[in-house]
Amino acid sequence: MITIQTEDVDIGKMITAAKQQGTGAIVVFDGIVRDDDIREMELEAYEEVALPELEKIVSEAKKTCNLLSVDIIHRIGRLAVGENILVIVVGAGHREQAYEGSRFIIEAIKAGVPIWKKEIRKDGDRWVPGEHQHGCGAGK
Amino acid sequence: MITIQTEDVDIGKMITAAKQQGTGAIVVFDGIVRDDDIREMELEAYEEVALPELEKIVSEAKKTCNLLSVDIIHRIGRLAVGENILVIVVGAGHREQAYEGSRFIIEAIKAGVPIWKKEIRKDGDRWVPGEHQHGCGAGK
Amino acid sequence: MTVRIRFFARFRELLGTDIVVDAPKNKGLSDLVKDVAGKNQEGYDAIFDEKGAFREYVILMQNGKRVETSDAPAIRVAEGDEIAVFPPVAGG
Amino acid sequence: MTVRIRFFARFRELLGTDIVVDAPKNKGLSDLVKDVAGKNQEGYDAIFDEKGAFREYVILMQNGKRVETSDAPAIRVAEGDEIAVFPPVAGG
Repeated sequence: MITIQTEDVDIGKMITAAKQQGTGAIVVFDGIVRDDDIREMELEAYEEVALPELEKIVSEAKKTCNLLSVDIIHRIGRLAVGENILVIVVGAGHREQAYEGSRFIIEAIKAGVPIWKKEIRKDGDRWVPGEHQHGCGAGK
Repeated sequence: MITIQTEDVDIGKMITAAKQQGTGAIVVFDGIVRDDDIREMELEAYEEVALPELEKIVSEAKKTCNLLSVDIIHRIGRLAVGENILVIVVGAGHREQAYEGSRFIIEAIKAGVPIWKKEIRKDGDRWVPGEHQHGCGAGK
Repeated sequence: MTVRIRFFARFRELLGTDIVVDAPKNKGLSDLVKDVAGKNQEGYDAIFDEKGAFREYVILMQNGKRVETSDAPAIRVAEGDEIAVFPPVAGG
Repeated sequence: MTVRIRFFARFRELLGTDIVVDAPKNKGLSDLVKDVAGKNQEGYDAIFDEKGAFREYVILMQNGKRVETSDAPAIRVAEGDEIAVFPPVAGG
């Protein structure tokens, strides 16, 4: 399941649901609102594009890394410090595949999926700059 | 918390408990009994040595990868297909650290912690061979 | 003809989002964005440089497909198009 | 003097585990393991080669510390020692 949503998610349940025939390793990435002098984080997505982009990344990762399952929840809206922003659950036969798949997916999301974050700071608000000056790949 | 135990674990709770000041990324590795024509897996540990070895690995990983938290549950006893064998929850400020720390820990466990697995197979039992011919590092 | 323009993140804060424009036939993509962004100087300056060219970090989409900003002046918009204009992404 | 020998995994299945031995003073580590393993030929053969040397995959610990099997013939065991003998590890 791949969703962009405001609600939080039960990661334990996602892991249980990810297990299937042949699964020997699951790697979970959980991105969390870090307390860098911020009060809250506000997330915005171009959902009609972000969702198919996520799906494209997932099908590429599945093929390249031989993954058995991928589930992604990317949250939007206002999130407090410590809340989950992004949860990626990757299942594979072996750990090498699961780690590589997980890393491939998070890097692809950071590089190219149209989602933005604004830090609601004690000293004012600040849009988080993209990791790549050109934010390339959004329309791959 | 680092334990070797027969009981299963609630990974969702482990993740929630791992969050602390500064945590921006959590990476979870979950090793699972894979259905390679097996019925069950039987795990055995030299606990008095395995536990301090795990602690040594964790403190090395924390230092090297700048991790904020590491929790490990390694299960022993009889496990059915699909059950969790090993859960490693690593928390860090940034994802690079969390991934590297997680990977360092699983590789170190595979290479050097005195734990063994026997596959209870339809066609007889089989001890899983170590990944390294010398199983080196057990007494580092 | 009717075209939708969607700004995101900082551009949205400055210019609004989901703006429906009644554009003449064969309107150029660059000119269309310029017209709409022109209603707020700070918004315009965030997207265009002093020569009126898209700033290098601006990302442009036409109906969900990436368009190089250097190609935008030559691209025509069509009835029902959705144009998206946004800064570098920072999700995850 | 009393020494504990612990076998693990396949060695445990063949030879048992947690064996308490009454050993003479200055007993060599290799000889001690040989004596205990000798009670089961298959167990002995899993640990020692035809020349009576430890097979290269065997791991040896004395009180939780790794001992090179090549050093074992020269090492003396002491009262209360715990000797562990096991095949390559395969946890995780």
